[in-house]
Amino acid sequence: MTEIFDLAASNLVSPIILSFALGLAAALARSDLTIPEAVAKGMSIYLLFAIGFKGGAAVAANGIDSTLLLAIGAGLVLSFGLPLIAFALLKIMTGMDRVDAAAVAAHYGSISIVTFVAATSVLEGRLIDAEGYMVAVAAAMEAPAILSALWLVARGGNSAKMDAGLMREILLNGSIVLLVGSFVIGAVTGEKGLAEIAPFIVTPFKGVLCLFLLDMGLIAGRGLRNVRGSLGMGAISFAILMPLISSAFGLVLGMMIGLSLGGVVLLMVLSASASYIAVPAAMRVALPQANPSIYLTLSLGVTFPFNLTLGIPLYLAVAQSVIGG
Amino acid sequence: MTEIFDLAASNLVSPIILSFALGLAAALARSDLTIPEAVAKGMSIYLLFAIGFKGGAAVAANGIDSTLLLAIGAGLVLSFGLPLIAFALLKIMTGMDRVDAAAVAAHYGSISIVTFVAATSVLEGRLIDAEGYMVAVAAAMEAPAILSALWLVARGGNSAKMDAGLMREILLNGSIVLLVGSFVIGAVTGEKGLAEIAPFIVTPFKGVLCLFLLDMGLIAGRGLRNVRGSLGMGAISFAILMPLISSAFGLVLGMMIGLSLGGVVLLMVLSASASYIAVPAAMRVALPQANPSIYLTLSLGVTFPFNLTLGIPLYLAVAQSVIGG
Amino acid sequence: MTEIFDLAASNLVSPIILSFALGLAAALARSDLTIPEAVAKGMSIYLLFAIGFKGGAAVAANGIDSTLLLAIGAGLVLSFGLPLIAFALLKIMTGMDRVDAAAVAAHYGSISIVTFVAATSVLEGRLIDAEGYMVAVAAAMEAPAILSALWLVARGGNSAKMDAGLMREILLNGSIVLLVGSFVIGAVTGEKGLAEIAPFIVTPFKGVLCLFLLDMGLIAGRGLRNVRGSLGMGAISFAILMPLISSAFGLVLGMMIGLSLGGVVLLMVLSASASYIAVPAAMRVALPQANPSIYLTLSLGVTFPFNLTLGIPLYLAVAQSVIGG
Amino acid sequence: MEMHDAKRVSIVIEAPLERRLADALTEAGVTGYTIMPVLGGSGRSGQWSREGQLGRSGMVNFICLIRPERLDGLLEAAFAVVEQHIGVVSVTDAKVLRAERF
Amino acid sequence: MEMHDAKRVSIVIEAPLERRLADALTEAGVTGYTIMPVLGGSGRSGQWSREGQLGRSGMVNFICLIRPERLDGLLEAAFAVVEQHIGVVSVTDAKVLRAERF
Amino acid sequence: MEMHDAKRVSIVIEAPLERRLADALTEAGVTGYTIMPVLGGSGRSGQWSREGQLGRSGMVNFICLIRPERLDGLLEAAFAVVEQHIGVVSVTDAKVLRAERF
Ligand SMILES: Nc1ncnc2c1ncn2[C@@H]1O[C@H](COP(=O)(O)O)[C@@H](O)[C@H]1O
Ligand SMILES: Nc1ncnc2c1ncn2[C@@H]1O[C@H](COP(=O)(O)O)[C@@H](O)[C@H]1O
Ligand SMILES: Nc1ncnc2c1ncn2[C@@H]1O[C@H](COP(=O)(O)O)[C@@H](O)[C@H]1O
Ligand code: NA
Ligand code: NA
Ligand code: NA
Repeated sequence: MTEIFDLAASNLVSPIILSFALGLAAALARSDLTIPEAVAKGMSIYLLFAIGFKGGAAVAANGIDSTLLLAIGAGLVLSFGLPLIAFALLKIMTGMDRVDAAAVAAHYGSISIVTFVAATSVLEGRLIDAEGYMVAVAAAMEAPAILSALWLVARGGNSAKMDAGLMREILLNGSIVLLVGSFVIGAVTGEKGLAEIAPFIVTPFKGVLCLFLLDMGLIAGRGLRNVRGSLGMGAISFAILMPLISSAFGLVLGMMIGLSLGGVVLLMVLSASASYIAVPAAMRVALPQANPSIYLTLSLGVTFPFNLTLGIPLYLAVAQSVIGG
Repeated sequence: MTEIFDLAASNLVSPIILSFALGLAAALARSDLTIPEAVAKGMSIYLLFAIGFKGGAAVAANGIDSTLLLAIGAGLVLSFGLPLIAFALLKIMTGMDRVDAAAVAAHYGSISIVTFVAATSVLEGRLIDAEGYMVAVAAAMEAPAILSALWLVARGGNSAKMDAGLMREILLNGSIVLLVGSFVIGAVTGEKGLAEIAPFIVTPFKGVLCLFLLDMGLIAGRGLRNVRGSLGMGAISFAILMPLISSAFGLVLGMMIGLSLGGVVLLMVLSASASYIAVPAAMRVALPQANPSIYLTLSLGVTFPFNLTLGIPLYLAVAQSVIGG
Repeated sequence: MTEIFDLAASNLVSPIILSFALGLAAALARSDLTIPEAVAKGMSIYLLFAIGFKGGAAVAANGIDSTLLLAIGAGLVLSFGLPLIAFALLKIMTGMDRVDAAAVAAHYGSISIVTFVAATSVLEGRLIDAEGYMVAVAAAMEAPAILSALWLVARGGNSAKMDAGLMREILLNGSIVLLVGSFVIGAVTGEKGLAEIAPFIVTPFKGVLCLFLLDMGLIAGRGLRNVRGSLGMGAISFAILMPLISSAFGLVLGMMIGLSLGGVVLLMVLSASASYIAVPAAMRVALPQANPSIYLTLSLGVTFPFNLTLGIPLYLAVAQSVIGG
Repeated sequence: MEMHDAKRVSIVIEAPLERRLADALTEAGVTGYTIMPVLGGSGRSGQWSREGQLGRSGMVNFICLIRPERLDGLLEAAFAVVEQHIGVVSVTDAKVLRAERF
Repeated sequence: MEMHDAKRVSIVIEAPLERRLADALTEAGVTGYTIMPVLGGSGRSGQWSREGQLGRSGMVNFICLIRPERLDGLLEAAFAVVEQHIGVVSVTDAKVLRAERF
Repeated sequence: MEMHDAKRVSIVIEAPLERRLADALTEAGVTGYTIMPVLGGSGRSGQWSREGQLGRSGMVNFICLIRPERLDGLLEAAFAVVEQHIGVVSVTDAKVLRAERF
C-alpha cells in the first residue's frame, strides 16, 4: 500500500503531471492563459504520429508474436462490453436519463490516447517494456463503444441517428487514421526509419507532452468551472469507480492472452481511460439530445486527472503484484 | 534499369514518402484528418528557414566558387525557358486554351521547394555532397516563369494584369525572402551559427518533413478527389512527361557549368518540379480567367508525387550514369 | 570603448539578431512574409515555459540564497519607480499629453521577456552564470508599472478605469502565470525533471528564438512603416535614453543586493526593456484614450531593437567594468 | 450598379455537422454558401469558446445568399439538419451584384 | 416556415474587452451571442492586421440576434463598454426561426 | 439611442486580392472596413476549404458600413477589383451608432 503511494507520489512530481496541474490551476483562477487551437491540434497530431510510429518500429524490431490478434480481439471485446457495465452503473448511481447515460457509457468504453501516452512514459521511466502493437489495440478500441451506446439507446425506443456516413466518419476519424497509419509506417521502415526521425519523435516527446497536458489542464479546468455544482456526487463517484472496474477487466483479459507486464498495464490503462475527442464529436451527430457538458466533464474533468495522477501508478502496482516482475 | 528500380524502391519505403502516401490515402478515403493551416504554414516557414540557413552555412564552409553565378544564371534561363516548352507541349497534348496552358506552363518553369528538400534528403542519405548555394538557385527560379507565362498570354492578344505591384509581390513573396534571407544569415554566421541552432534546424528536420508531407498528401488527395474525371489523359501525361524533359535540360546545363554530381541532381530536380504555392497565388491575380483546379491538380496531384517517388531516384540514377560518381 | 563595440559586433552577427533584422527588412520592403498568429503564440508559450522551467531547475540545483527575496523586492521597486522617471522625462522631451505619457511610462517600467531571453543567451555564450530566480524577478516586474501609470493619470484628474477585474487580469495574465508556473515546476522536479525534457526546452531553444525574433522583426517593421513620420525626434530619443537610465538603476540595485555579475546584467536588462504584450493589452482596457501606435512603436520599434543589438552588450560591458569578472 | 433582391441566410451550427449541412444544402439545390469560423458564443446551452475545445467541436457559420423564391426550400433543408441540434438560423433581406450567379 | 422578427446587432470591438462586453450583455439579460474572429480592418485609427499583432490585441465581432423590443437595452449595455473604445456597432433587421429561443 | 441609416456591404474575395481591394477602397475614399476570415465555401467554381489550401489561397470577407449616398462609389471601386475574379458582393440595409465616424 505504501508502495503504491510512493509510486503515486513520485509520479506526481513529474513535469508532465505538474504541467497538467498548472493548466488546471490557471483555468480555475480564471487566468487568460490559452494555447491556440491550431497549436493544440498540431501537438496532438505530433503525439499520435510519434506514438504510432514508435509502436510500429517496436513491432518491426521484435517481430509480431501471436498475441497481436488476441490483443486486438481483447480490445474490441472491452470496447464493446465496458459501455454496458458503465450504463448499468450509471443507472444505479445517478439519475441520468437513458440517453445521457448511454452517451457517458460510450466515452468509458472508448479510450484516451493521452492517458495511454502518459502510461507509456511511466513504463519507460521504470524500464518496463511493453508490446509495440498496443497502439494498434488503442486504435481498435476507439470506435466500438459508440456502437454499443447507440444500441443501448435504440433498445430503449429512443432514436439514435446511425447511418453509413456516421459509421465511416467514426472509423476514418483523424486520430484512428493517423495512429494506424503511422504504426504501419513505423512497422514498414523499422529501426532504420526510426533512427532517421528519432530526433523529432523520440527525444523531444516528453517536452511536447508537457505542453499538451498544460492545455488539457486548461480545458479541464474551464470545463469544471462551467459545470460547478451541476454534477451530482453520484456522477463524480462513477467517474472514479468506473476506471477501477474497467482496469480489472483489462487486467484479466491481458493476463489471459499472455501479454507482458507492460502490455497488461497498458491494456488496463486503455480500459480505464475515457475518450474526450472522438466520442464527443460522434455523440453530437448521433445523440444530439445528450448533454455534452455531462460527458465532457466526467471524462476530461474527473476520470482523466484521476488516471493521470493516481490511476496509472495504481494499475501498475496491481499488475506487478498480481503478475510479479 | 533494375538499379533505378532498386533505388526507387528503397526511396519508397522512407518515412517521408510513406507519410505522403498516408495523407493521400486518408484524403481519398474521405477521412477528416487535417493539419491546421497555421501549423502547416509554420512547418513550411521552418523548412524554408532551415534549408536556407544550411545552404548558407555550407557556402561559408566551402567558400564561394565561381560557379555560383553561373548556376544562378542557369536557373534563370531554365525558369524563363521551360514555360515555353511546356506551353508548346500543352498545345500539342491537350485541348487547353491559351490562358490555361500559359498558367500551367508558369508552374512548370517555377519550382517546388519541398521536392528540392526531399531530394536533398535523398542525397544526404547516399552521402552525396551538393553545392550549398543551390538554395539560392532555387530562389532565383521561383519567379521568372511567371513573366514568361504572362508574355505568352499577352502575345496571344489576351490581357494579363502585370503591374509594378504584382512584380513586387512576386519578387518579395514570403518564401523567396525567407529562403534568401536565411541563406544570407547562414552564410554570415557560418559554422558557428549553424552549431548554435543545429539542434533545431538539423536534427529534427526529417521528422518535420514527414508531417509536412503528410499534409501535402492530404491536400493533393483532396484536390484529386474534387477533379476526378475532369482532367484528360493528355494533361496527366503532360504532368509526367514534362518533368522528364525539364530534368534533361537541367542535366545538360548543370554539366555545362560544372556542378558536382549532387548539384546537377538538384538542378534537375528544380527543373522537373512544379510550383504550387507562389505561382498559383500570382496566377489568381494576373490570370484570373485561368482555372485553378487544372494547374493545382497537375502540379500538386500528379507531378509532385511523381517526382517524390520515381522522379528523384531516376534523376539521380541518370546523373550518376552520365557523370559517373 | 572598442571592447564594447567588439562585443556589440560579435553580438550582431548572431543568428538571433540577424533573424530579427531579416524580419524587419522584409516588413519594411512590404514582403508578404508572415508567421501565423497561432504559431507565434505557440512559440511564445514555448519560450516562457522553457525559460521558467530552466530558472526553476537552476534554483533547485543551487539552492535558494537569501538574495531571492531581495531581488524580487528590487524588481518591484524598479517596476513601480521607473514609470515616474519615464513620465517626467517624457514631459520634458516630448509634447505628449498626460495620458499618452503615462501609457508609455507603464511600458518602460514593465519588462520584455524576449529581451531577457536574448540576454540569457548572450550570457550563456560567454559562460557567465546568473541566478536562476531572475525569471521570478522578471515575472514580478510585469505588472506594478501599470499601477504607477494609472496613478499618474488619476493624479492629473483624468479617469483611468482600474477595477478588481482588471487587477486580476493583469496579475493572472497568461505570461505571468506560465512563467511563474513553469518556474515552480522546474524548482520542484529539479535536475531530474530538466533532464527528462531538456531535448525539448534546452537544445532547440535558440533555434526557436530565431524564428520568434523573425516574427518580432516583422511586427516591428510593419509598425514602423505605419507610423513613419508621426513620431517626433523627442519621443525616439526618449526610447533610447530611457533604457540607459533604467539600466543604471538596475545596476545600482543589483549590486546593492549582491547579485552575481550575470544577475546584475539581467536586472539591468529587465529594467531597460519595455513591455509590448501585457501592458498594451492592459492599456486598451484601462486607458483607452491613449494612442496605441505611440507606445507600441516606441517599445517594439525602437527600444526593443536597441536593447537587442547595442543595449545588451553595453550593459554587460558596463557591469563587467564596474563589478569586474 | 444593377442589384437584385436576395435573402441572406445565416446558420450557426455545430462543427461536427458541417459536412451534413453542406450535403443537405447541395441536395436542395443550394450550391452557393460561405462558411465562416466562430470563436465562441453563448446561448441556451451556456457559454463556450473555441479555445476551450478539443477535437472537432465548436461551431461554424454558414452564410447563403439566395433568390427570395428559393428561401423556403433552403430553410427546410437546413432545418432538417439543425432541428435537433444546437444552432441558430436567421434571415436578412439583401441585394446582390451579378444575379446571374445565383 | 414560421419566422419571427428580430434585430441583428453586430459589434466590432477590441479583443481585450471581449470578456467585459460578454459580461455587460449577460447583465443586461442578453444571453445569446456569437463571437467571430476578425483578421484586420481599417477605421479612423488606421489600418491593422491580426498578423501584425502580438498578445491579446486585435478585434472580435459579436453578433446578437434579439427581439426588437429588447434592442434598446442591448445597445445601452453594449455602448457603455464600447463608448470610449475603438469599435463599431450596427443593427440590421432580420427574421429568425425558433423564436422560442430568444 | 440615436441611429443612422447605413448600408452594410459584404465582399467575399480571393485572399491574394486582399491588398488590392483594400487599396481600391481607400482610393475611393472608403476608409472603414473589417476583414473576416472564411473557412470554406461553395459556388460556381466548386467547393473549397481552407484546410485544403497551400499558400495564400482561400478567401476573405470584407465588411464595409457606409453612408447610403456613398454606396455607388464603393460598389464601383470594389467591382473593378472583383469583376474578373471569383467572389460575391451583397448589400444590406443597416443602422449604425456614432454616425460621425462614417
Ligand atoms: N440570440 C443569439 N444571437 C446570436 N447567436 C446566438 C444566439 N443564440 C444562440 N446563438 C449561437 O448559437 C450557439 C448555440 O446556441 P444554443 O443552442 O441556444 O445554446 C451559441 O453558442 C451562439 O454561438
Ligand atoms: N465603416 C466601417 N465599416 C466596417 N468596419 C469598420 C468601419 N469603421 C471601423 N470599422 C472597424 O472597426 C475598427 C476600428 O475602427 P476605428 O475605431 O474607426 O479605428 C476598424 O479597424 C474596423 O475593423
Ligand atoms: N450564393 C452564395 N452565397 C454565399 N456565398 C457564396 C455564394 N456563391 C458563392 N459564394 C462564395 O464565393 C466563393 C466563390 O464563388 P464562385 O465565384 O461562385 O465560385 C464561394 O466559394 C463561396 O465562398
Ligand atoms: Na476505456
Ligand atoms: Na520547374
Ligand atoms: Na523596464
